[in-house]
Amino acid sequence: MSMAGLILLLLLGGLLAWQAERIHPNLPRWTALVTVTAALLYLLAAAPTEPGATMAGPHYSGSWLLHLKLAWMPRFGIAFELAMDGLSLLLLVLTLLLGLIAIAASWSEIDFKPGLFQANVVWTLAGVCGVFLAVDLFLFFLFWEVMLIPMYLLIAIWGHENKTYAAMKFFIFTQASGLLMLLAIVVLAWQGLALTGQLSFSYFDLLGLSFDPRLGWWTMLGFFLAFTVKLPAFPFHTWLPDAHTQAPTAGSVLLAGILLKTGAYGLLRLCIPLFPDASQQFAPVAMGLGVAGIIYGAILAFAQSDFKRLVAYSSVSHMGFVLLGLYAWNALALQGAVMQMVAHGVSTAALFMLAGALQHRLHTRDMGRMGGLWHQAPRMGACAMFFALASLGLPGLGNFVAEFLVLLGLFSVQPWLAAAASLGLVTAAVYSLWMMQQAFQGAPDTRRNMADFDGREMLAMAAMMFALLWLGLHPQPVLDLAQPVLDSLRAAAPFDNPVAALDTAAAAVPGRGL
Amino acid sequence: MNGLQIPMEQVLALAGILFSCGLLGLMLRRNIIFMLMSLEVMLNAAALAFVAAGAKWSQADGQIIFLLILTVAAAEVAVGLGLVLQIQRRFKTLDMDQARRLRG
Amino acid sequence: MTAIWLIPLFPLASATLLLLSAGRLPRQVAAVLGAGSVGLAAVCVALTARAFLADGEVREFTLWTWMAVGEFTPRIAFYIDGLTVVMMSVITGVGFLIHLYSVEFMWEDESICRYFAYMNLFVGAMLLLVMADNLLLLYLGWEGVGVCSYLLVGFWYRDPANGSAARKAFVVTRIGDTAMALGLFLLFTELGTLDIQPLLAAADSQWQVGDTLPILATALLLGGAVGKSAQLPLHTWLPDAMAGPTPVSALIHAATMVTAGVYLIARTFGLFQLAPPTQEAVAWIGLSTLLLAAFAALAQHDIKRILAYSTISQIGYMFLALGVGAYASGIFHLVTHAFFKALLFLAAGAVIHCLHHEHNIFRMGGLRTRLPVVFWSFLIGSAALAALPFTSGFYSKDAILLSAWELPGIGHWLWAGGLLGALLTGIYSFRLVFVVFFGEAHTQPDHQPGWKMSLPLAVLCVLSLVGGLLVLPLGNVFPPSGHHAAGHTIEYISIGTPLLGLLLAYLLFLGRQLPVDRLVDSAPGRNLRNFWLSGWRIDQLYDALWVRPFTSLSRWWRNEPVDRIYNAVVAFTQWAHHKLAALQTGELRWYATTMVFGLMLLLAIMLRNAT
Amino acid sequence: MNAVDFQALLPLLVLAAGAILLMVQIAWHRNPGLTAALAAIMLVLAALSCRFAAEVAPLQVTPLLLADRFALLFCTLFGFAGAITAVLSRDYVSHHGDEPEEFFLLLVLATMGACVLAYAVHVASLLLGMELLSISLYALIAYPNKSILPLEAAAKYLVLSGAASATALFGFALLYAATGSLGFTALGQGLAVTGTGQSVLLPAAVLVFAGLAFKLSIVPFHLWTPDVYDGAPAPVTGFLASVAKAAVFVVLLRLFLDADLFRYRILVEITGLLAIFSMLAGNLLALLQSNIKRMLAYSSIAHLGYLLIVFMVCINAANQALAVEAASFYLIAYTATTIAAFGLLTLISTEATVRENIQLQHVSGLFWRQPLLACLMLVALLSLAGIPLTAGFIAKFYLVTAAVSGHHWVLLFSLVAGSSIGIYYYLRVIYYMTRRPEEYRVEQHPIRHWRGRFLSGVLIAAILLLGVAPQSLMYYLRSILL
Repeated sequence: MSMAGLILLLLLGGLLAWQAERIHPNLPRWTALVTVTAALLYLLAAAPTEPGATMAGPHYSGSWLLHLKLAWMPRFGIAFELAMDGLSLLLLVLTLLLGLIAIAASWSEIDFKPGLFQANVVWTLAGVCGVFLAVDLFLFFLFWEVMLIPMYLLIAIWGHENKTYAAMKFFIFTQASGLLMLLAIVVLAWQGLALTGQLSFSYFDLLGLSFDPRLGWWTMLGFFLAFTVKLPAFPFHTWLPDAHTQAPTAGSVLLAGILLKTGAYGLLRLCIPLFPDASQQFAPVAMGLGVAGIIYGAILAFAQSDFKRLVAYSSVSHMGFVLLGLYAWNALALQGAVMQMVAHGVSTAALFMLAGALQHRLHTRDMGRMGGLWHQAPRMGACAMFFALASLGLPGLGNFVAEFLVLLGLFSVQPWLAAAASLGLVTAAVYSLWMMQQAFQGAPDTRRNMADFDGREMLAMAAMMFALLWLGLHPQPVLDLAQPVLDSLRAAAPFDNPVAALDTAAAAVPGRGL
Repeated sequence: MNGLQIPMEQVLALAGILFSCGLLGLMLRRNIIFMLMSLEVMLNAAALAFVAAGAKWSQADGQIIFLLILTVAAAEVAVGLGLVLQIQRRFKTLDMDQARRLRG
Repeated sequence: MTAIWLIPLFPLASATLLLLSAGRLPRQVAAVLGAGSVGLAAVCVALTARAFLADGEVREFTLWTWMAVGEFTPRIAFYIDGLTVVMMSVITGVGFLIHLYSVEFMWEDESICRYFAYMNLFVGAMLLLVMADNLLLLYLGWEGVGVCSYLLVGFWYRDPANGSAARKAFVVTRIGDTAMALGLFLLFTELGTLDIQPLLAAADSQWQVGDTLPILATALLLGGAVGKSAQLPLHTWLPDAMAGPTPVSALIHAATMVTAGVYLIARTFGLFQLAPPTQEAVAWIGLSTLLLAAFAALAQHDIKRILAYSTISQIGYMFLALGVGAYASGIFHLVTHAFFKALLFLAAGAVIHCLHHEHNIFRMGGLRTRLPVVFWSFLIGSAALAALPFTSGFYSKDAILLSAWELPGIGHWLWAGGLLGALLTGIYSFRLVFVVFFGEAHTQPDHQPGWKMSLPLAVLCVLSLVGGLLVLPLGNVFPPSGHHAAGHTIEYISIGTPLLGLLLAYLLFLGRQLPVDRLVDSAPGRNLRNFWLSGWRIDQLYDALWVRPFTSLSRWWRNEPVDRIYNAVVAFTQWAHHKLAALQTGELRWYATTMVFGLMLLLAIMLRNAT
Repeated sequence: MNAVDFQALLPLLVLAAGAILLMVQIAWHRNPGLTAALAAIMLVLAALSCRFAAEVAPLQVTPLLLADRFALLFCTLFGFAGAITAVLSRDYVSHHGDEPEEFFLLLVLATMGACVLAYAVHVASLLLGMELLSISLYALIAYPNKSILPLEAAAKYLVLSGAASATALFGFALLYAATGSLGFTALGQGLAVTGTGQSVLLPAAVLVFAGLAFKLSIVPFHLWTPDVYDGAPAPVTGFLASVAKAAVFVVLLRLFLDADLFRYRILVEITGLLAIFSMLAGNLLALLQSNIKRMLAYSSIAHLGYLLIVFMVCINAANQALAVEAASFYLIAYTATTIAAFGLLTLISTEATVRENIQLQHVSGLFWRQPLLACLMLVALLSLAGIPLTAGFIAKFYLVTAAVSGHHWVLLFSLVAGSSIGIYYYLRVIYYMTRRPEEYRVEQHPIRHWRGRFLSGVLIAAILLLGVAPQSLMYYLRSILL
């Protein structure tokens, strides 16, 4: 399978969707839909499930499925290098699926320049796919930054009343932190040059470098900041409620569903494995931020009266679990973090789609002006209930598996932090149910005349419900996909945990790990 | 020092004083003509310094540079005076403090 | 019998069907699906129970491995032993009766489809809870029943009060659930498994009696049990949960879900035995809850709230039983309680149904003749609740009190407290009977319950009366309790106390022999009454302690305090911009001056460093 | 002088010939179109002739000029930039002056001045080139004689720039007095012999640096920049901001390298200090500016601040090659980007009547009205902001790499801080361009000239190409610098 082809397909599809507007205003969305569907089918059909041909490099482990390396800027040892393993594959599937959802969510919402809109949606997907595939750090940074531009345009052009502020804040936060990452990447490459005598930006060459502790610490921090701003972790999260709230539905879906995951992916793939020592020292702080985010996000979610803002803060809270899981750095917690990336992607995308549908119908996001919607739109109510329950971590749905694994893994490392973080389970219930109460329960406004979900929307919802149920009841395929990757990452960057019994057991499974 | 009576340091000091006078003129005068004159003084101060230095090293280079500066200064003033005419015509004044539409 | 998995499947499948139908099924179909699926499950349970009673073999059944991460390999698997059989029987048996009853009770409701969907989902989740072979699956059922409880309490969503009650129910139990989850983390981290039987075995071999870890683990599990079973200090949700339809209260908030905590402790009793302090705490929690709730029940005037407090109180007895190590007695009381409390709730529901949703007992009265079936049901239920001799409640409660008495040390205190509770139970249960069914009528019923309501009442009447004769197949589950060696005096006191309560109730509320009104009207009396009416003001306490701080904190933070940091940065840059832009005066002389100053600055730096 | 010398100076000769040709043509027959075309052709020829000149490079032609490939690279750049400016100005000046022909003559002369600076290795050639450039620019700035703002701008520029030239010359005079040399290399050797014992030496170097820093509008010598940019005609501003700055930067860099002024740590540290000032102040000043030309002027202050980082990097001789390579790439990218940005301003102000003062609302909804122009501006702004896929990103990457190799953390953090501030005002322009039709009110007609579209396409392609496939330029830079 050609990874570059996948990205190219999306780029061209976006271009096509843009131009399709000239023919008919409805054509762009079909073009976009077909493009993303084609990409998804291609990915599912062509992605290998067995490790590919062996690859040079000291840190290659059996978990990589595909690898592509084209010379690009040999002056700096920069190559167009893509690689895919189970984790990337998983996130790519999630990306494209949510891309479809995003297109469906904005199916009839956009009147102004639908072509450019769909193009930006598809280009965002292309950028995100690039982030998940790039293993050259320069290329990674390039995709990292480039995916912001279409997203910025989505918010700035098709956003709601306060779109300028939101788009600007989003862009500046991510850019400023991104620049720090660029610094860190260059420092890293220079360190590689100093140690190996060869300038390279390839992930495989840069893994396992030794650092002077102070330099390592600061460099790690550069990566950490960029990724936690995107994640987002407390206290770098403040761009998120604004951006999510102001973005058009597709934008919110993409932002919450996949863009946030790039932050988590970066931490998992780059920040911790590249700087195991600094990361381990830093882990308590990171986990502290995670817990703070969980609680803080939940409290603020409860305080909101804007439907989308509430969901946005719930994302802050949920992504705190990812941060915890990543820095707990054991088999269980990492699986939980990966699971949370997937499950939160789906559940939050669904909630944003709901929010978008509500706004489209009611022209408000203020829950104070909703109430009793269940009466007029029982299907919406049922969907909202389902995803609210998913969001509060109901067992049997994906989010529960994720949060449970994270906390279970964390407990063996930091029991008190796990206890504090589990408060998030209570607060999640508080805000999720409060949202249901305000929007869907209570006395209906009889003057309101509102259409319930139609077939298209129900189809999207049903797909996401099915996905969450599947993730919740039989998550093994996802776990199996990520397991070898996580094992080799942990083998590449071992933390010496105080309670290492579980880890050694997991790493001892033959065929996994280094 | 082939018969040069004046030590170079003193000439340079003089040039420095002239240069400072030019700078002071720039800072203090409002009339564009006086500003151009201050400019001339500064350029000529530099030119003088070149001559003195050239003399010290017994090279013609200093004097050549002096000639070049002279030319450049003339060209500059030529353009400058053209501007002065236009300024007088448009602003009805030569007071540069009045010409401050561009700011902020 | 291999088709154990059919038992939860029937209600779950039916729930899925009903949910997918989105309310478009005709109500007949909904009713048949709703009640029928539970009936089918009951049949399967009966078959399973028969097979189990025949050979006494524990059955295990694995569907699939839920997830496998390292050593963490919980399965979707069932474990059927005597305890499970008992619980399944109660759930599907009583559950079926209540479903049948609901068909009539909810017939007029437009959302009957949704109702049965939730009810079936509940039955399915509850079955998963009791059948689970590992604690994680148990937790799934545990949370699942919580959600169904939430959905059903808030079933009539148009009244915001119902929504609040539902949320309260869910959130308060979630606090307990979270503690329980932590308990699971601890257990897995220490013992490496969540499968119940291996877990108990591992605990037994790795831990000594009185170690810190088992105490901590059981305390966390107890947190979950306390929340779900509405024990102190997490009991406050149950009275409010009466906002749901009455059959819901009967099924979820009386017969099954609220006893899940009892089940949990009984299921993991091996752990509790390793942790005597927790075990003792269970007893004390049970005792204090049963007394507190009994006093509160005395002052209520909403028929369902009285029953709710009595439920809390009765579960207190079960906890007391668990706390003193009489697990079988606790489960026995659970079963009999399921019978008579379901009966009471259904009867109360019939009263409410026939009286146009009247809840206040003081606006009822004299229904003895007008609703005879209901009256007899209620009378039998109350008798069993008060543990009048030879009713089912008598046997189970008696066993608990005896076990308490026999416990060395604190046993006598517990026994005395339990006895006081029994007295109070007698008073409040017959207060209810006397006020509602005797005296003069205030409201007229407009119709009589039909057969679908009467039949369950009748069956439950029989069970409440003779349920005490049941022999539960728990012999292999729990350690055999010692032979009761208490003297006959204790027995007589146990028998006499409820009767005394009955007498007092008669004197106070029917015979009007005692100056109850004057007592209540006096200032201390009124205060005490209000104090009890409000459930010992615990709600207000929690409101001040938790709810209000949380809401005011969230309101205070509403506009993102963290943003102030960033706003300060922005303000600083803007300030700097304005300061710098102010230098751009457009004045040529000023520009020249800055250049000169700049030059001098550079020279100064240079000279300072050169020297 | 022999044929090889002439071949080495071919670009300068072509430009000189072009100037004469234009004068003859203007005297013979006034026709703005023809003059512009001739000027553009000669400029392009000059740029292309660098290829031939490169065959004999490096070659010292007289003590004044050094025809190495570094100089020729920038001559090429200046030639093309001048040609693009000529084409852009064609319609612009026709609207603004009644006799537009001499404009192109001046443009050719200014370009020639810039090229001389690229060749310069001697104080005399520096003086000649700088003044040829500056004096032509005074006239170019004041060219639209119907309006008042260009006049004010030209007067300010003339006075201040003259003073700066005088300062630099005075500094050179002092250096000359101390060392007796005027060639850069000899100057450096002289300094080495003399030693810094003579207290006049470093102040003299500071005077030289300050004079050139003014031309680069480095803080604190930056106050003139927005006024002159704002007042000057848009194409001239583009030329001034790109070619004039690049030329001065090249000569400054060459002076520091040839004379090895990097030995004097305090001098270099002053450049570092001014770099920090410029990065922060430039970006802060641009922050809330609603006049696009002024905004770009302030942003150019910041960009020159970024560029000055290379001086600090050069302290370590091992990193000099990388630093110069970075500076060269940055200058090329920055020139292309700046020309593009001001080209857009030229193109949108051509259509309207006289408008020096282009505000943000004038680009409102440009995306929907003139997509090609908007794309040009978008690409230019993203490049200025240093977003990937554009030339500006690679340029910034180069700088970061160079600075990291020298471990200049303070400079790097200033760069990050400055760039972060910068994003705001670049994005603000993009935001205005994407405003929906119902959100603005502006009357403008789409450009009709093929020239504008063609140039837009070329510039977009150039910026993106440098951003996506910079490897050949990297190689070339490396090959000429090693």
